[in-house]
Amino acid sequence: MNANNLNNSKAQTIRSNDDLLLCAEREKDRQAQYKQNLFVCMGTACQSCGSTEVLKALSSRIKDLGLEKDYLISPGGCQGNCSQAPLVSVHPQNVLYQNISPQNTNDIIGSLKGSPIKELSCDNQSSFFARQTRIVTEYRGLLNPERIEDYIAVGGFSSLLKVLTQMSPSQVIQEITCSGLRGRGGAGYPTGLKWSTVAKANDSQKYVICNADEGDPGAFMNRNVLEDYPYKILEGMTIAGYAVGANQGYVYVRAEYDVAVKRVENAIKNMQRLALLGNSIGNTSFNFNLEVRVGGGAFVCGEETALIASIEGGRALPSPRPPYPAESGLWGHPTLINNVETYGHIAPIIRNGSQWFANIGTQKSKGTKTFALSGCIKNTGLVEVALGTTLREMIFDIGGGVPEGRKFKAVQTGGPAGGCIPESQLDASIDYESLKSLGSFMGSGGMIVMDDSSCMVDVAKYFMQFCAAESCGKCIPCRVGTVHIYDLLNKITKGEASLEDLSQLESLCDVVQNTSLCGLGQGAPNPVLSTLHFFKDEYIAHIVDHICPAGACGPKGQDLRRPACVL
Amino acid sequence: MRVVTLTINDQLLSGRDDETILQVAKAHNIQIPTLCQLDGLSTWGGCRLCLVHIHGSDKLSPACVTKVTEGMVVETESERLNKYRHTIVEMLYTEGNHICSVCVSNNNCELQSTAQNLGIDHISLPYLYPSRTVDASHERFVFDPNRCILCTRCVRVCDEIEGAHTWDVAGRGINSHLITDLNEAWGESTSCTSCGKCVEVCPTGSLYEKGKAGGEMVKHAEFLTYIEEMRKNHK
Amino acid sequence: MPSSSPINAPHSMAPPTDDPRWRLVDTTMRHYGYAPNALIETLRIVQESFGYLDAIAMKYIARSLRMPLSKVYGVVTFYGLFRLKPPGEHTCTVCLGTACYIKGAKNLLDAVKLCTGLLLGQTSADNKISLLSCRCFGACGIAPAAILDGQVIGNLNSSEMEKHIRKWTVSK
Amino acid sequence: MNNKKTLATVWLDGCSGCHMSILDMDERLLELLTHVDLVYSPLVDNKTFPENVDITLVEGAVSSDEDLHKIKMIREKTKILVSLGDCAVTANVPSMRNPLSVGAILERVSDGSVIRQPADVPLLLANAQPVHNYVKVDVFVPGCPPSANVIHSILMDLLSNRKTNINKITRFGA
Repeated sequence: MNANNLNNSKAQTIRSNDDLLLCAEREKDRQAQYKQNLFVCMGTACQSCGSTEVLKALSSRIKDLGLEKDYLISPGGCQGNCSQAPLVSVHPQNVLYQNISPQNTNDIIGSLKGSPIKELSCDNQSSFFARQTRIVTEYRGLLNPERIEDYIAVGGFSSLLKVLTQMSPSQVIQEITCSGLRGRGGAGYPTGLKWSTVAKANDSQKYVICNADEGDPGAFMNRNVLEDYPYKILEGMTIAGYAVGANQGYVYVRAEYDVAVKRVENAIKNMQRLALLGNSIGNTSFNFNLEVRVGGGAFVCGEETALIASIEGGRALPSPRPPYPAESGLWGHPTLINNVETYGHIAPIIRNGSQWFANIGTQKSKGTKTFALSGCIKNTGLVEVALGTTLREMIFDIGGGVPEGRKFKAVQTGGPAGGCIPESQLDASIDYESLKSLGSFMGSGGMIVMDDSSCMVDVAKYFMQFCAAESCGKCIPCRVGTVHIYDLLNKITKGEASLEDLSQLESLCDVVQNTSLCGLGQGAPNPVLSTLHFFKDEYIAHIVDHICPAGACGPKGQDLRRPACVL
Repeated sequence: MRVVTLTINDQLLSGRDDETILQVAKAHNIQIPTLCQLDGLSTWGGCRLCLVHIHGSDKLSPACVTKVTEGMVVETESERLNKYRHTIVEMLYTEGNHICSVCVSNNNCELQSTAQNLGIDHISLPYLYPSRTVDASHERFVFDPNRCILCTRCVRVCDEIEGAHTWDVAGRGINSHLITDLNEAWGESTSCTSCGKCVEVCPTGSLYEKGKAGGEMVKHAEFLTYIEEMRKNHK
Repeated sequence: MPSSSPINAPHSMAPPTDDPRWRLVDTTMRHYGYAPNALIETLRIVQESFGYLDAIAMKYIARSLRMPLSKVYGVVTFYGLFRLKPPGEHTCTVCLGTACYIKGAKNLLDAVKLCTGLLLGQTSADNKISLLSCRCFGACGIAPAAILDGQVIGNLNSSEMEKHIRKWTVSK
Repeated sequence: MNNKKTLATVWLDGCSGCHMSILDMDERLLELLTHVDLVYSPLVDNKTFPENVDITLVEGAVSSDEDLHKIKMIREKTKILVSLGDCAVTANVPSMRNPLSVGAILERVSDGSVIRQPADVPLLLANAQPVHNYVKVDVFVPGCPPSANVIHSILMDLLSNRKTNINKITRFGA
């Protein structure tokens, strides 16, 4: 608002790499005019802790003091350490202030000329930050997600122009294949292979879809990434469109993510304005357009065939595969569906080369993955780590461990299709294969830490209730089986179940897992199976001794069958 | 289109590569249980009874949608499959209120005969006893949701053959239920042509003709293939 | 009269009332070329404008998009977003995501129940308060969280929740 | 010393149709009685259920506290427990009340004019349930009622330790 000067004057289109470099230089010049740039985090956690007021207070105070030419106050993206919200970062001073309220405004402004305020600053060299490797969340918190120029100034869209002018579609796919990138939605299907299947499909009409229907309870990575790096995702999608031969893309976002929807819509407009979307992008024959589709709140939409049904305007019912969307997807045309984060990796891979990417991570799981750390852990928030990091490093070094002298019990990964991993397995590395071998799942990246006050039967029941409520109802095992499994778990938590019920529970899990139509039903028994595997003693305690050892299903040590005290 | 050879239950068979395992099996008198599938209607793939083993795949495949390929080896029966089919049919019995003895389709019901063929003599899962209201507002037909297994044959026949799309499924998960128009009484429906096709294709006693008493409702689902054939010939 | 109601011209159909909000609905459908895939977006716009979806709105959309009534109803009842009844004057949406659950979202629901007697999904008889839940809105970092009249509030406990709700029950 | 096996039949919440079907065995009853002693049944005058019964046929669903008490006691005293007929096997017609609450049912039948729960009437359970939901059942014989032929063949098989393929001869609702 205060910087509508000549640098930002006429909107120009970007048709070549020179145009792009010019735009980047102008933006850098603009930012360099300021002595300090202040970014106020506008993530969900910070906003709910009052960052909007902080932004207002800082802006108006700067104005009152007539310092608009010296200091730029911008809304910024999420810094990651949400437990210290609201956060303000200052550059190039390189300070991160935590737990800021409008009362701190004067102090912060006063310190801009001198040295940072120790008491308010957060150690941005701590292992929470130092242990992370950032690709998708590069320039964390330092980009104004509303402005396309901010992204261009840090090299944005150079990958798009590079592929359009220097690479053939098959070279792009080759590069992605060589990088070893695998789908970040959870299942880990090789991205290059998916792209080449769609590219090979013989159809003049193809589509690219970004799955941003992040439905796992306890996962907010996609929300964050879309809110903060919309341009990076859209650049990835556009490159994908070029590689597979599509001219239309859809970003399917959950309705609950209203900020993400607005940011992506704004980003599409800005890209269109600069001719980075539309016809003849980069003066080539490549045409590509993007639209946002807002989901109606159904977890099953994470399943690609259901998501397609939803974009087509119907009930989001999955359909049996084959045919896969790559052959027959949206309106019967070949369709590429990738997760938000998968697209977030594309531009960096093109920019830095597949070898650079393949050097990060493990043998089979390359690159980085974002995780949402939450639950009973000190540093809740969003982190990005190289695959192969161990769970222990994640929870104790980055997450800071379990607070208040409580004891770590389990970490839940993979959402409703995932599992609970106990202390004894914490040295396992975070990658697709190792999590699967532990009966869990990479999933989209939710990581919920539980301490000894959580009951594992209760947790399993929670997930089963979720799956039963989110089952689309099309296939019988998922529609009815999840209800029976929930009822059995409920019976166990009330201390009323028998050992026969336990074997019926196991048998039902087998049926639902192996006969359900889609991933929702097939994965639904996982939380039960993994807790049965690692925490069977808790099930036995509920059934044989009729007590809940954690004290979550009823007062600790008390017979669960005893009716609650009626006053 | 090509002719392929494959093995089903140790029998060497041939079929066209645009046919499904179910079609080839049926043509060779190999029974695979189904409830949602019906010749002449689009494939639904929701009942999961026709799951079969295909050698070389860890996952079970629905015979109704899986196309045959050259050299494919299929097993349609095993202890494991039987357990799964058994449990799925039990699930259907617990989901609704199926009282065979007083049902109009007693003795003419596909759910009942499937259970019998699978050797089900009791239901070990707990019944859910939902509370559902019968819609007898239509002048000729009755819809009893207690007996509905959500195979969606009625929805598909109404949409695909009659072209009225009076029926659809509302809600989701265990709360899924059939509706006519905007969940209005069937008798008030503005789109229903009273053609009765939904009644004919219903595998249970959920849709039936008024005035039929216990065991009197006999369905004729096979008429569909005839209609389909006639339409093709007209084209 | 007969000339003005051509059966094949649903696009020129007049909105149910002259309420200006229908114009926005029409614009949305036009933007999609009255194609069937406009359904969910159109329903969303109606709900945003009117607060809920009634039979009149559903019929109007169905006719405009040339779509079966039962299909519209099926879609409306499939997605958690859509409401068939008007919401209360105030809404409290408790997040039931995993992080919130682990951190005691159940207690928040109990707190609302204690002050209002409302169970999940209910609206009070005076139409003042609706108690809703949602599956994770991504505020796991500040769990347990709730959305009170559109504002996300994190790190809640029962007594704070009670305070918020009491504000609604006493204020006129 | 009598080495005949002992047979009992009980009637819980059912219409007695299954017992009628037993009687429909007609002259085969006489033959049956050369193999078994009928030690307890609504058809014979014995007020207490004896110990160590070889085979007990149960008709009817478990609907009241009295039914529940009875079936638990019978299970303890029986070697082979047979759920006879759909009411015992599936709860059948008695279960049609289950979607309603007990209160609503009593209100309706008493029309508000008599005491809702007279002291000498057994207390209704929340649901009418199949026998196997409460006790272990060894043999299930669906049918409403199973025909005399079916009952006869099951009994003869049980007496000679043959396994019956039940689904070949009967089914739900038969």
